[in-house]
Amino acid sequence: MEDIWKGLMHAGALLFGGDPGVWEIIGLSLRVSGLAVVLATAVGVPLGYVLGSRKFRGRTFIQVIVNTGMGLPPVVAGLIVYMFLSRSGPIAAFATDVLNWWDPAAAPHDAPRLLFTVGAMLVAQVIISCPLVIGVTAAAVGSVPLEMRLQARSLGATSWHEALLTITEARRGVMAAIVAGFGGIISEVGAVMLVGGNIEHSTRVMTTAIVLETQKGNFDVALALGIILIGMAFVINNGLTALQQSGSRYER
Amino acid sequence: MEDIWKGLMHAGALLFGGDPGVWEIIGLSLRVSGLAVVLATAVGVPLGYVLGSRKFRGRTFIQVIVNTGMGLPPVVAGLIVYMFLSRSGPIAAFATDVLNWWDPAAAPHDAPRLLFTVGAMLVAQVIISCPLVIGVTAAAVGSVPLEMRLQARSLGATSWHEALLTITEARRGVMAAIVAGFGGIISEVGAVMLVGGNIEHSTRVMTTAIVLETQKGNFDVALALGIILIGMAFVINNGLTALQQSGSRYER
Amino acid sequence: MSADARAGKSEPIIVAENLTVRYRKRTVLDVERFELYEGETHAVLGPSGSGKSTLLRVLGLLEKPATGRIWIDGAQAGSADREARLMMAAVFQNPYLFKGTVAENVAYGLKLRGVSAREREDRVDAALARVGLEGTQRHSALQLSGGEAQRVALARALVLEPRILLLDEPLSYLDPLIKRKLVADFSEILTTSGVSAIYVTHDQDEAMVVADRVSIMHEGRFVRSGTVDDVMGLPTDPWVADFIGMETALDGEIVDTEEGIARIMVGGQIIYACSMFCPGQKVLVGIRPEDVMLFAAQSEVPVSSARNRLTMRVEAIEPRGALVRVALRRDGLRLASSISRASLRDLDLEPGDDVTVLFKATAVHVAAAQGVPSRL
Amino acid sequence: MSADARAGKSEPIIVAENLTVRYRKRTVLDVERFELYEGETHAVLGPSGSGKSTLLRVLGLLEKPATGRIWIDGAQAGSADREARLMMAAVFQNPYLFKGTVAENVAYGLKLRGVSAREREDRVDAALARVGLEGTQRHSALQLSGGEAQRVALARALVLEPRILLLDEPLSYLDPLIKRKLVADFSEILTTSGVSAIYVTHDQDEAMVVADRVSIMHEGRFVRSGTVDDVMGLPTDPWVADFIGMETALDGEIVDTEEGIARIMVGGQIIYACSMFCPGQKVLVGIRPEDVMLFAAQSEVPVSSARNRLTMRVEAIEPRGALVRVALRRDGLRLASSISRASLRDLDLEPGDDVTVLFKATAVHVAAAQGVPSRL
Repeated sequence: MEDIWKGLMHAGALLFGGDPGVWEIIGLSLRVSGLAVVLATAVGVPLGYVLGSRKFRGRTFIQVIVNTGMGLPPVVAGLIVYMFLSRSGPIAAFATDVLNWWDPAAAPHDAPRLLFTVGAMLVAQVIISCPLVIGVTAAAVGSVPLEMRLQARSLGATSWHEALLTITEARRGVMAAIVAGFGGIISEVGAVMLVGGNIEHSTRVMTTAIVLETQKGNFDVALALGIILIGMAFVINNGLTALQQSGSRYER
Repeated sequence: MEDIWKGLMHAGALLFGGDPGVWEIIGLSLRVSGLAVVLATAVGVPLGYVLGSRKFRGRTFIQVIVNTGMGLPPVVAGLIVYMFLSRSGPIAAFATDVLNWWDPAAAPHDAPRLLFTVGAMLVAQVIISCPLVIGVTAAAVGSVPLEMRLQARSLGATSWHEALLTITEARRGVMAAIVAGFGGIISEVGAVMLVGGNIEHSTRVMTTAIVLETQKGNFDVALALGIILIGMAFVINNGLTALQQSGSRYER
Repeated sequence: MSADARAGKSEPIIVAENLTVRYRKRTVLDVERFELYEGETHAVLGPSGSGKSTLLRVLGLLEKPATGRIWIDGAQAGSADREARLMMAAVFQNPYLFKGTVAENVAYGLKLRGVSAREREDRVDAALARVGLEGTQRHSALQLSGGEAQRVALARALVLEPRILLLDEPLSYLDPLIKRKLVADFSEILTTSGVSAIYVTHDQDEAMVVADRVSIMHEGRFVRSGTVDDVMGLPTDPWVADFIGMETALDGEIVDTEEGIARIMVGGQIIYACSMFCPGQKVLVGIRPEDVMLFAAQSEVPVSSARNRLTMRVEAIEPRGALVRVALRRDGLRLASSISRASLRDLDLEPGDDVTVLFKATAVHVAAAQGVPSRL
Repeated sequence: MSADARAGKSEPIIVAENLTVRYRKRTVLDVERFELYEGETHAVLGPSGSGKSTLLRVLGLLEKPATGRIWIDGAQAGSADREARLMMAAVFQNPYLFKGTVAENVAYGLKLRGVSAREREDRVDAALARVGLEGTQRHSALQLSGGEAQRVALARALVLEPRILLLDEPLSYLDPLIKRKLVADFSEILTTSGVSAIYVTHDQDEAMVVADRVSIMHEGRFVRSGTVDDVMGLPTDPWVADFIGMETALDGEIVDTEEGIARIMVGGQIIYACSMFCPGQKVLVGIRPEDVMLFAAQSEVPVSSARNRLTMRVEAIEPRGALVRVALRRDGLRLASSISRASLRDLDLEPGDDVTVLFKATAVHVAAAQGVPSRL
């Protein structure tokens, strides 16, 4: 019990003392996951709108894919990205071909290192969060009554105006989608460990650092990062609930 | 690309050839997560019913805790369980005290090994899935109209009958809660890696095996396990959607 | 049997006093006194948000009031008093049928009461027959039409042979056609079963068909309470008058009485009414629009049993579905008349025209000005 | 101006033919022909699920029909025809106000049409004044009461000065008190604005107040269509009769005619009606219950302008709110009368009693038996 208390005290000291090592990890986590969720939003919200508001051939099929993607174990996403980005994978092979053609003098080039980079983590996180953003946006857009959209159309709205209005009316759900996408990747460990490699000062993020430091017995660093993660879980999930409750104007 | 194809072929061979190593891992995963979700259901459904149907002092507070728990990064849950179960942690210390008192002849006893056991993984998974089961059950129970419960009460139902009826009426949501709890732990990697330790034939589950085999370059085993996990994600998440859609009888 | 006669004979089965309910510091219910007499149907009528459903839940011991006491069958009942609750059964706006067959739904309360399977079956059959749904026992309850579902909900309550039936807008979700049929059926079932019932509704037509007594609620309070004829014939304040679509009851004074017919001075005019009040008595007077007939001003109006014949000025004409409401005035006397569209065409009335107004002495509602029952 | 006169003068602004809509292989709409005349309000009346909202959406180019063609203002319109859609504006059951202020809501369509901010403001002010909501511009649209919200929805449509207004049960979510006021307001606004309107409702009272023409829908089809007087006075089949609460129109034959008054043989009885048909013409005859007066059988019935005087037998008595519906029969002649509760008490009627029945010749609806407009 004493160890735990000591760990907590140290964790507080690291956080509030502004320990550069800990804050570097936190900063990297936020940057990578933040950028990933921005990309996922740019792709996912329009797709989610279409999926939630339009009937088209193949809609059920896409819904099934999105559903599967929402539940896709992140470690499997990591595995897939790993295989594609590894030195013997198709992307590296293609890049090598391009390099050999571009600069034949230095050929044969080594395959470029794609794995164990921030870029690789970004790719994995976009793949993980995109289905979440699409799926939750589609549900939110689908909960805007058809008649609300017919109302806009009957007042002269084009498809574009209609989409804008629908997303505005479903804004709480769309925000929830983005938050859920972020929540899904910031706390994820398997994929970033595989494709990021947990390299200090380079690809070490909060979750992988927690695993490493715990295994090393450095509970203070692990706890400091854990506290930040719990704080985020607190804000994200209670924020989601508040969004959903205040957003229930279409319920009777 | 060839590597990936080769990996997929091998993965199929491992699965359908009934490779004992792979199937041992799958079996352990299902046993641990299955038992964890049974325990989480036993605790979570009654608590979720109370939280979703009763107004009481402190309800909001408990709701906030459950919400935070639903978003709790599993790796943090793993860290907490790790600290409590480590040889220098409070449980081990207490167990040592008990052993020393019980069998003074052999004292001082070594602290028992609690970490890196199936039991430790079970504890972590119950902690992770319980808030999910509580939270989703509470939401499902809360969506049963109050008047439905008043109707039962006015026909002579006691609190017990009322609970039974409400859970029956919210059965789809309650099933979704249990499925979500299972989905949350079967694909989780950080916590089981920390407290289970990924020991072959003992605590190696699908997700930790995927990480290890990928890092070792054994894509075939990783893919075989990944396919099983994706299949489960497919069944679980599309099942959840079907449950929710067919469960919308209270919507207008 | 009139409600008055019944009220005189029977005991109240529910008495409640000083009931209040607050939601977030807002008082949504504040009822000084409520009584339900044995065998009687008491309608609680009001617009949505007036607190009528809350009152029903409190009286049904389904919701705990902030203050107040309730006696059921003479014994004070707490809000968790299961024994008192077992005397009652409720039917809500939404039938809220449970998963399962029709028979399982109707048997639900019997099962809770430990009635044997054999008896359950007989009673379920009888209850379904009573609501006109023989042979539907094995149908899925969730696939019934709205009207059928509401009949099952009624059967589920009636099968318990409750002493008190609580009905919370049981017909308001239904289509007019089905509603019209069910309101007649409900009325007949309530009368023949002898159950005491509280019937909450926002529809005055429903209340008038179903109820012996009626209380009008507005913003959590009873603004008027009494027999259907008194309440619907004599609105004592402008809000109630507007709500039931009448002119506010007029102040009058009995001039003299002869053979049960009183001459009453109202707004400078004399009108005849059946009344036993003594000369000099201050009274309130109301006449329902459907009892006021109009004839062309110049026409030779036939001798008839309609004692009251006045020339009045048309103030406003407002269509109300198949009927037209004509607001009339002469000096301080204001009346409304409800006539058919064909009659309006024949009479060719415009606001400002004069018209001959006829109504019977028996159609005039009279009550002592002080003695108007503002409570039950 | 009567609907007939108007129909004769004006051109149809909407014509639709052979419209069908199917959901999952079930045909929910199958309308052979629909016309909306310029300046007229056409009510589409039917129970829920009869396909009336689907019809409105199809006519408003908001939903694509499986088959059928629609001409708007003479030009055929496809379901994505924005130009035609810009001539119309809709108000739905739920007002579906958008997030923002009242003014922003009302200005929504104007903004889409590129109207300048200055002009928008003026037109929004004028539209809000027209629906009686002056000064609410800055209020939050989501905090209005139900009646106010529906007024804003109407203003949001009217401000566009549409040539066609589509109204889908605009009042059915409202309390009776507010509904009664809004139905009169809507009726006045529809008349004075000169807009052509389709008004979908399940409430015949609303339809009778608001509409010039009415079509009754049942299971996706028009079962009756015509002027309000024709449709509501002459139900041609038992379903329609039941739906509007009348007896089915009776078959009769003109015996002779004198000064515009025809004697018609109906079910073995002679009745008088205003009619220009020639002797020998087979006709349908209907009389609305509110035009049928009852007097005690023994009483000396006064001479009056009511030409028709018959003794009939009471078959059934059914309370309908403030009124009571008495079903009457003599030989093949079946009528219903709607009388007040006070009258019923005075008459002391029971089923099986005889009663004297009076109705005016002007109250009798007559149409040629073959020529009943089953379509518009």
